[in-house]
Amino acid sequence: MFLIRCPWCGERDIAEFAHGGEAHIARPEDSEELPDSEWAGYLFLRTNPKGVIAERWNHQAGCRRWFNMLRNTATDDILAVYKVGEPRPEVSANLPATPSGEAAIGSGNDAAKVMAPGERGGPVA
Amino acid sequence: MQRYNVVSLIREGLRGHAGWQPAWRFPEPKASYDAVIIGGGGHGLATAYYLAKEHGLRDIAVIEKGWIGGGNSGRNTTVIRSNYLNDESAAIYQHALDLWKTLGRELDYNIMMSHRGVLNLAHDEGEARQLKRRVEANRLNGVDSEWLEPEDVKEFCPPISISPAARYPVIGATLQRSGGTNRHDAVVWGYARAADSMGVDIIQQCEVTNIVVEGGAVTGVETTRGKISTRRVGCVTAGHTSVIAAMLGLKLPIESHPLQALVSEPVKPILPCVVMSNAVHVYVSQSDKGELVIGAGIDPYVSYTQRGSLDIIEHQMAALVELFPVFARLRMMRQWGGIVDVCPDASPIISDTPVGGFFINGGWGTGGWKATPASGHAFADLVARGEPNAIAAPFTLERFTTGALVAEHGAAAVAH
Amino acid sequence: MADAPFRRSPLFHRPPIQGEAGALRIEEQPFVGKFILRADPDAAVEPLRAALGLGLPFDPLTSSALGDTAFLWLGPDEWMLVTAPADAADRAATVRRAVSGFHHQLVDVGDYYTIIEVAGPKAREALMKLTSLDLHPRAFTPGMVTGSVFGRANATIWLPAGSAGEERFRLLIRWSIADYLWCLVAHAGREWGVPEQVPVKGETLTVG
Amino acid sequence: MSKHGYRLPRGGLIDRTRTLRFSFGRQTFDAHPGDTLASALLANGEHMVARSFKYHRPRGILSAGSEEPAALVEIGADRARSDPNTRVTEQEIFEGLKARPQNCWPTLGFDIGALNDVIAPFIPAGFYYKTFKGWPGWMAFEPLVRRAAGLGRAPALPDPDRYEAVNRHCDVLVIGGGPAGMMAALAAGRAGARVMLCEETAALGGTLLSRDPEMLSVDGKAPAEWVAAIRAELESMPDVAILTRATAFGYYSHNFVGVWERVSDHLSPATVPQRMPRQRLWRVRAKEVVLAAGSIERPLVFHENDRPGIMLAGSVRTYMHRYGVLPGRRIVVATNNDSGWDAALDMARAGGEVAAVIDLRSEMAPTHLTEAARRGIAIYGNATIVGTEGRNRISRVAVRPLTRRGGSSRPVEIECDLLAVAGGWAPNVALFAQSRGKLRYDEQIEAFRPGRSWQHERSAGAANGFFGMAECFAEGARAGADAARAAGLDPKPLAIPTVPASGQIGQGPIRVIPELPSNRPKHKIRAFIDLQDDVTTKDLGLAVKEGYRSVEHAKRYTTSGMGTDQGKVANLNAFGFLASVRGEAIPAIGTTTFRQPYKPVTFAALAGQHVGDLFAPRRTTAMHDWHRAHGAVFEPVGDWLRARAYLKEGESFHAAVQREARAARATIGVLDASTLGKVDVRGPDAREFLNRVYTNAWLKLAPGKARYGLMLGEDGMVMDDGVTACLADDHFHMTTTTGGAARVLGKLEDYLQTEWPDLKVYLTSVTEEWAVVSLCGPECHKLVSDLCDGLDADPEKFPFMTLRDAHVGGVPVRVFRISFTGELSYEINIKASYGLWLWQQVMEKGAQYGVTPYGTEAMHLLRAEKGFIIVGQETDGTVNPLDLGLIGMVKMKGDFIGRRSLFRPDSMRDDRRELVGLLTSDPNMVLMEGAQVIGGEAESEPPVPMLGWVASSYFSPNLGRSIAMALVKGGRKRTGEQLWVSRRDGAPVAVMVTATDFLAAREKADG
Repeated sequence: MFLIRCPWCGERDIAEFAHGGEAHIARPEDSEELPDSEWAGYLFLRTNPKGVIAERWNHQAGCRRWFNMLRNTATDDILAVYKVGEPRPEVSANLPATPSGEAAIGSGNDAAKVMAPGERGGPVA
Repeated sequence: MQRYNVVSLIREGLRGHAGWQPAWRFPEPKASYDAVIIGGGGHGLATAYYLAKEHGLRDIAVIEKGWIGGGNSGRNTTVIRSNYLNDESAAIYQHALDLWKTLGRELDYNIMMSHRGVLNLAHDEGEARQLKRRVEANRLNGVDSEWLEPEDVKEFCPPISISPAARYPVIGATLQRSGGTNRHDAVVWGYARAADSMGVDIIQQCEVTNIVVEGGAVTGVETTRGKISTRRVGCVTAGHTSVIAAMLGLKLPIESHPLQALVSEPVKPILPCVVMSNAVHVYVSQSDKGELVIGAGIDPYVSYTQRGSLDIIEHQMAALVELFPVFARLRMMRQWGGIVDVCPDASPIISDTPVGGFFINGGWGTGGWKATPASGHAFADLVARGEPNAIAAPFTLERFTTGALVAEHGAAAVAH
Repeated sequence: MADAPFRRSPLFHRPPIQGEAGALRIEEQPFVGKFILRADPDAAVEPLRAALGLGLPFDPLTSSALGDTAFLWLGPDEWMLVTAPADAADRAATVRRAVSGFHHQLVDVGDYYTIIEVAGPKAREALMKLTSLDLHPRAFTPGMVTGSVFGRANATIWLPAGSAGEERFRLLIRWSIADYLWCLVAHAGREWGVPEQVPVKGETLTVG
Repeated sequence: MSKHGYRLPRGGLIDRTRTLRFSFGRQTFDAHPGDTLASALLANGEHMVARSFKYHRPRGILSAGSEEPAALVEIGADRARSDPNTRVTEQEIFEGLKARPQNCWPTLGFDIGALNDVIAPFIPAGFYYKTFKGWPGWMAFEPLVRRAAGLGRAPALPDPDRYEAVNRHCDVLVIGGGPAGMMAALAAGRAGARVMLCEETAALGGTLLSRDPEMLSVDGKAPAEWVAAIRAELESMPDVAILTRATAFGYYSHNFVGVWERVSDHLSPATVPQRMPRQRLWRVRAKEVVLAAGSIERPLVFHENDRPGIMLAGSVRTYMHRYGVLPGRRIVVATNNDSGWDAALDMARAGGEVAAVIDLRSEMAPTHLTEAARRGIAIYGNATIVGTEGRNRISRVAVRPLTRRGGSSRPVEIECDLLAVAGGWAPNVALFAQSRGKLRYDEQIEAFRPGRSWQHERSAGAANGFFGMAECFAEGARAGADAARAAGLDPKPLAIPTVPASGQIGQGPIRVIPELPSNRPKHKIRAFIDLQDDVTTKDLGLAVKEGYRSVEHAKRYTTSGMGTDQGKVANLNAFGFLASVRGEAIPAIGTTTFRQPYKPVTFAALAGQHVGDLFAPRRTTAMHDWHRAHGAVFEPVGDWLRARAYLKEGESFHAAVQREARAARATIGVLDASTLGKVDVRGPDAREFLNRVYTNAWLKLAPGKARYGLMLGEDGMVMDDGVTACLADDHFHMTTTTGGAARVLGKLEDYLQTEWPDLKVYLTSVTEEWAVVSLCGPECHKLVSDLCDGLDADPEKFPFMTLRDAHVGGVPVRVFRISFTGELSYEINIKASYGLWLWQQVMEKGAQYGVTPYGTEAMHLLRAEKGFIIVGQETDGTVNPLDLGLIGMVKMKGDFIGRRSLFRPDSMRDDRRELVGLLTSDPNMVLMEGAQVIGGEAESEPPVPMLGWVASSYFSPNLGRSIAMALVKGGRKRTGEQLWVSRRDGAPVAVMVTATDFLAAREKADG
């Protein structure tokens, strides 16, 4: 149950928001000249990363504004929220050790549930 | 392969079950294989099985990063049906249904295929119109499918409420009698055992970290257990399809969403069939153990955490209680999530790629389980011959460029 | 006689109800004047202050009020003007004059929304059964306004400032689902003795 | 003692002054307020209460809480209020409680299903995967298997009870009301934090209530007194909420926790106050969480360890001190740690005859040894249990040394009616694991404990692996203060309650043996791991042997830990045994996933108040009451209810639709069109904006004029349509479909905010501000003129596709002359609150013209006569404007949403499905909507090639024949061709392909 910070209204339950897919996919200006493959890219191709994704959300039940959010899809950790038009912030995230692997912690992976002998304890900084 | 039957059970029973063989080996990865299948789920193991059985390819490795069947295969609600709208879909899902019918015997492993019937409910005129259109198309495609009036729905599925006073009254339903459910683990294990017995190496706890490409073609894969050379790689990693493709710099028309499911405590038989409703977003069946197995819609965002939101479950339960008031006091015993790779047209991708020798079988979204045998069958054919057969052809990546999508949102709107 | 125009509010059929000892009181406030104003705040604030003696609330979730007239912040360039039923036309005209000089939008939504007033010592607790908003007195203070989800419906909740004595929450809800929300609030009040309210139903949905 | 059965003469927190009656099966028993069903049954000497899932073996009460794996019964007096699989250890007693055994036939004592136990050797783990494949096939066996499976029975009637969900935010959520949890709540509460304290049972206190008040004091008080005092202080804090009978069942992302409160399950349904719900779902969003859910005791794994009368030692203490019940008279205690000794001595003090203490360890605490010796308790150190006896209740235990010195030593047999086992305590880490924290295996306690936190939580007390009472107090205080600080408050240090030295003791050193040795051959040992699903060590061994080595595979293959208890007491033993057979360490093989919910939660509680009448809103218009009062049949359109037809007395739906459709072209028809989406579009760039969102051109539309517009998705497929009118140069009134209104506005706002922020345009929905009365028919301009003060609606003066402002009875209205039927038609918009009045005016003033209200069905029919499309009926997301023959609607110059997609190869195919008309040769034959169009008069063998499908089909009263529209491959080129429409029941129907405007065709024909 995400707790999302609307840039205007503050932290709200996910129930108030509508998801708008991957962010920073600009609608091609000169679609006329665009090859079919590139238009298909705009329509359909997505990075769908396991890691940090920039995504669009709309505070549908609140101020009805669209905004962008950085989230780690390997952990669902929300890393940043920023307004449309603002540049994508630099963030550091708890990323998977291997491309298809799981984040060291906070993932849904079944293998990552137990600390390896000698693994550092204590809460995540 | 050691035979499984009553006789062997009794024999082993008398000797303390000392004589059972391992269902599969735990081989070390070899330096090279004719073909490498990434992903030890139902689709991946089926692919390896048919490669070995029908294309004589025995030098195959199935690489699984965890334990076989631990992804969507072990998390889905095992609804089997083929009543899809488009000819292309009907072809592949019906092919699967035909294979399911005899798979248990073929694999010598009881997959508990139960043709108990699948109801798709209509709650308003628009839905009824769409479902009737599907029934008609199904009939002409040789897919068993019929339209039931509310009273017939009630007769086929007694616990359901057909009260006209309901917020979403049941005004009819389609029924596919040959549809039903089966046992997901058994399918995975059955395919694994059969493939292993034909020489396929099933390598668990081994994760692909990179795919080696030379001159535009695959030459091998790097794994957490060393490099493996091969000229053919089949990617069958469901939710992680985009992640593997990204190793090759490929972007796909896929987004990976959480899909949740849950089971109730086991109760004596009460639900004789599978019931699905798009309008209220819930689908339910009862397992052989007695648990009600319930699914709903996907969460709207991309996530690989195999977790979803509770509010999806709350809506799902409200919908279930609305349809089945007598289930209200039963209890949710266990909930979980999977990662479903969804395509824009709610149809799968079975395709070659710009990279020579690299093939993708994914994008099954919420409906992959029912297709498992046909998916493996068609994909094995693609991996073996390098080009799609008639069943796979409509599902290549090309369709997203030409626009020839196979739109199945109506038939696949609710997870199943 | 039938010829004379008559108005009906969406909750015409719902007389006020309350729980025991007024623990929770629910009542419709029909025909309150409501207008959506869209404009660039920087351009609009001064002309409006001059015209109405009432500033536009800049900060999210806030409202500004003068007597029965108030501006509710709905978004960075969106407000709701709320007025007493009788003043609606005048106030709207005043605002329209004030902002006529620049790009704006002023839309009458007086009948689009009605107001369900929820008051009484249990009001916050009851409303928390409908919304995931934090309505604790520390978190939701007089003067605050925001949109949220209430049950399965979107609505705007507003706690007018300085409503002397007890707090009267106002739910701005669309005409077509006002009856649903009314019954949902009533359900939340059941434990304090609010009578059960059943949504209007019984329509024939199936044709024999 | 016999007089009270097994009730102790004193002690316990029950109210001995009152006696309640309850029944179990056919028998009726006495109990006291404060009893659980379990303590009451035990007090009456009833150990065996259930049968296991697979072998139907007798099952007794193992534990005293929610971890109970086996003691499940069905409760409830009637067929609506019955609850299967209820744990007797949690159900509180009330007057008249009715409980029944389940999963047994004919009786609990004599159960046919127990035959499974006889053939147990032949039905090991996963046997069903190995058989039932061949003739006659699974479908033949499945019904038998299903009947044997399942536990209780679902209710037969709908649930009469009420439920609700409640949202809460707090600074600190404390889960668990034991010593640690209470201290945590106190620390946070005194710091002024908003605190929620959730306790699963009926009372705060936790382990404190399971201790002998004579032995344990807290700050010099009896534990119960101390608990009462702290509770009183907590209750005095305005921002502290205490929930009892409330289980935190799910820890979700971003510190969202689901709490399930049983508000009235402990009361007789007859006495539950009407106003109270049965259960509540608390949806808690906590800044910080303290996990203090205590620990769970594990059983020992030995041959025949599953008989009724074998209980967890810690639970026996709970029954003694919380409920005043000692569930045995002659007792043997088997332990692998110190806590078993404390239990044994407890029982002895309470008057139980403790025959022996069996300890797996050879090193035992001297204090225990001396005290036991003083009490004449036989002591077996470094010993094991090799077997037990007793059919429906344990009667004898066989003991021998663990390590045999010189040859076999004959086991010693000890008579007993209660065997208390103490296998060591495991921190209750379920919620910590759900929060996605990482577990750490601690060899000291041979169990998992919280390792690395992920969300904003911390564990305290036994849940954190600290079992001593003093430790728990200190841990709780620490965690509470820590949480309050993290939530931004400034907690002060708390005085830690003092307890006597005896209270300090935890479990001491522990010796875990995955499977205790027996005198029988290994494969003959039946040592149970999962008491509910009958999983033995043998089953787990078989799983590993057959290759199901991963814990997940082994779990699924044997179903260990997959019962209603989800393996709370079983899992750790299962992991330990798996690790031992795999020759690995437990942390190396890992654990299965701790899934939500911590324990089963009713569907109804999760559904909350959003069921029945409150399931979902139904949107209705201002004229709704009139429609209802005049025989309207409604149809749901999205959330709206729209009048579909108005049935007169004794009139059929079909007849009504025909009558309405006829009237709309003969005299005057009136339709409630209020539900159409309406958007106020304003700004200097409004025209440009419309030009980008519609397929057609908008730059030149003059004020006062209206135009039909088509909207696409970027994929080029038709998404919505509607008429948009120009009110002023920079001001437009847009309409959308009823179902598409929200989607369209959302999409347009999206484009404005994210793609075209440069455009100066504001959008505001006005859908429900306006009630819309749509008049249709050759005469209708007269009625419009009559209604509107000073408006001459004469078609000559009020041209098509224009609008006028006017008044009706002094009320301002906006009149559009537009048509969705091809007939002369006007739409009057009035403020919604006047809608009903206007409608009544129309009916009164229209009477002289024979005005007839018509519903959506007639509207659909009328537009079909004219060949107009309905988005969602003629379109299905795969249809573009060219397919609909609306090329005229597509501007050649300038971009618009979806334009590029119209030039993709597939959009340019010449065999795309195109919208055409279909006429059957038999004018009375009405095609079925959704029927498929084929190329021949006979259906070949499947698959039959399909050319398209029938989208709309009606009998048109105005044309006196049936009409249909269909999407057909290369359809327009086929105009004039004959095709066939297939039918389930009968030969394909011959149809003629025509244009879609049937009215125009008729007029042409008529010349």
